[in-house]
Amino acid sequence: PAPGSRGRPVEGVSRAVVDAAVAEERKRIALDLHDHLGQQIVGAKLMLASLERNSGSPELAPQIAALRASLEQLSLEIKAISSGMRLGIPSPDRLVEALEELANRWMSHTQIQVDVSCDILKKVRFCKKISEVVYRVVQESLTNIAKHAANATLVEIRAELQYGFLKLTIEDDGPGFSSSPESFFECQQGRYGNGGISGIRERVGKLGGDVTIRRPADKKRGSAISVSIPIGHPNNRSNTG
Amino acid sequence: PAPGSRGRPVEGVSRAVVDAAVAEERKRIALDLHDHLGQQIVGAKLMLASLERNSGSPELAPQIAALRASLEQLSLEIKAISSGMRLGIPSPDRLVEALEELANRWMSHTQIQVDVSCDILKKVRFCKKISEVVYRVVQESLTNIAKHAANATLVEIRAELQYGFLKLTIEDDGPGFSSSPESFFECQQGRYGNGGISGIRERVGKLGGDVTIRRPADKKRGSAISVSIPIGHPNNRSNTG
Amino acid sequence: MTEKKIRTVVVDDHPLVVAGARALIEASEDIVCVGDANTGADAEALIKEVKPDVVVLDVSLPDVNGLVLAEKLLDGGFKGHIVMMTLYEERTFVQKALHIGAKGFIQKRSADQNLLLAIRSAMLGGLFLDPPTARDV
Ligand SMILES: Nc1ncnc2c1ncn2[C@@H]1O[C@H](COP(=O)(O)OP(=O)(O)OP(=O)(O)O)[C@@H](O)[C@H]1O
Ligand SMILES: Nc1ncnc2c1ncn2[C@@H]1O[C@H](COP(=O)(O)OP(=O)(O)OP(=O)(O)O)[C@@H](O)[C@H]1O
Ligand SMILES: [K+]
Ligand SMILES: [Mg+2]
Ligand SMILES: [Mg+2]
Ligand SMILES: [Mg+2]
Repeated sequence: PAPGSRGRPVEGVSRAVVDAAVAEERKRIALDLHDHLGQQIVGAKLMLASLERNSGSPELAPQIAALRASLEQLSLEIKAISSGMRLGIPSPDRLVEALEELANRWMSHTQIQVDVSCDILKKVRFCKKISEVVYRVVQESLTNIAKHAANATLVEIRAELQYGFLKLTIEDDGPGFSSSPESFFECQQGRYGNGGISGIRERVGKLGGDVTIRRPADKKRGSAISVSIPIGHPNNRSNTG
Repeated sequence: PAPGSRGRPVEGVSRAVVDAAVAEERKRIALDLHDHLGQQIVGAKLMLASLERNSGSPELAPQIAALRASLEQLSLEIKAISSGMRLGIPSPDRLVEALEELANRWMSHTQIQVDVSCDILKKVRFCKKISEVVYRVVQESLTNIAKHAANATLVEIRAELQYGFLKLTIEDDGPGFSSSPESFFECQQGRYGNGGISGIRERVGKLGGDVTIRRPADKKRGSAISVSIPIGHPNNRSNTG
Repeated sequence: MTEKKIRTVVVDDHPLVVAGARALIEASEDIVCVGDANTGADAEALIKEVKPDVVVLDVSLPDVNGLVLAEKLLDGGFKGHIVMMTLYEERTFVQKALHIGAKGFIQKRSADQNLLLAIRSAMLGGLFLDPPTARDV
């Protein structure tokens, strides 16, 4: 746990010294990102411009414009994240709305149907930290499905309350993890070094929760990732909005 | 428990607290980049795929392929960043590369020429702790030159091996510390409270090394900061990769 | 008509930027790319050899500052024009570039919109500055 990151006074150091060091690091990272990712985006935009010139057909123009806008958006977001902004994180009272927007956007890109059954998130209002993790877990899981289960036809996102736990499940009917048993095992055990699932484990672990990966209970194929977060955990009490 | 003048217990604790907070911020940025940007890039790739489907003309195929490759690279780069390979502290085997990148980037911001002569760091592979300190010392020294010696025209960064010590020197031809003799004296004695140089002293002190500040040996002006780190020191043995 | 096309060389250490700039230039009717280089040293040799009409030159190269290289080329009798390109937004670069005699200065982030314009206007003897920069100079 990050000392000093929760606004408690820390022994021996003033808050200001810690904040200044964090701000300095952020500045360095911002420059790093600007340089490393900035060049890649410049390259992609130039490529896109050449595509635009070569394509005589006006029907492609809106698609090219959309792609350009998304590259531009990407570079704005890199800047924002590295300057300390939390991107895309909805406030707890907008969570369901934000999830629905995310799902709709994703559907229009992938053409895969998504059902969102998260009414409980409207009825019970969770703290900021839980909302954030819920959003990030859905975000990464949808990205994973687009990448690793592109032939799925239906995705279900469910949030339920179970004995003091918020349980969030994202299920798809794609090939499932089983297509490579080691990969399933490794994800299950959290051995994946750097991928999104280890990031999910980390975020969820901080709130005292855990992550399960399995085949959807009543189905022949597909994958399901569930996270369970204890809503009474001390980490999840402060900051309740 | 570090008796003696440098690394008094309180300062030792505070450095650890600051470092932990900084590491936490890096992690936060890495996770957000992964989850948020990952999703954007997948979105962009899907847009590109639909563009490809709609464009009947095969002449565009190579350009679409190039664009896809550049998005692919962008996502690899984000992956490298979010897995910690690119953010902040480089691993020992990327140290020289990272120093060169740092120097190049700094040059393009300041327009001051930097020469990096650190081949020894390629030949001998130091432990993680030494690599980290080397990186941080160079980082802080360049920051200092940009702030306090902006009219310098040349910076030299040298790493040498001397009788069991790694000696790292950063020299500039700016105004030098002498512009204010007390400040020179205080830096030399390590009396500076919270600035970057006291941070350098602390980090280097932990590895059993020390820091010297002087005018460059053969020059009329400028400043030189050298750190000497005993490579056989017990603190520097563990973790050797 | 080939002999009338503007002959350019692209110099940048980032392979994707070079690939993108080449692709864009190739997609135009009036400009061709006759070579590219990733370092200042390679660029110098290449430019001597192919004598392009316009050099598109990154400010930040691994071995030499692009502005220093531009100055060296122009002082050394290079007859073509130079368009500088940078990822950074520092204003001082622009003034320095103009002082040295560069004919264009563009930000990489708007290069997809401005690169061809800058090359053409350099060729016509004009100056091209990215709009945001021009405002601030
Ligand atoms: N919905 C899914 N269906 C099938 N396999 C999946 C699914 N989600 C993840 N996987 C498998 O689990 C592995 C680990 O996923 P993880 O998100 O950790 O990494 P990644 O997606 O490969 O990389 P990254 O998230 O860094 O882009 C994937 O490589 C893939 O093999
Ligand atoms: N390269 C340099 N040339 C001339 N003076 C320098 C140079 N580096 C440091 N100094 C002097 O030494 C002082 C102490 O440096 P130090 O890095 O400890 O603090 P700082 O740079 O002032 O603040 P901080 O590092 O916290 O941003 C500086 O304030 C400056 O006067
Ligand atoms: K052409
Ligand atoms: Mg993933
Ligand atoms: Mg300093
Ligand atoms: Mg460059």
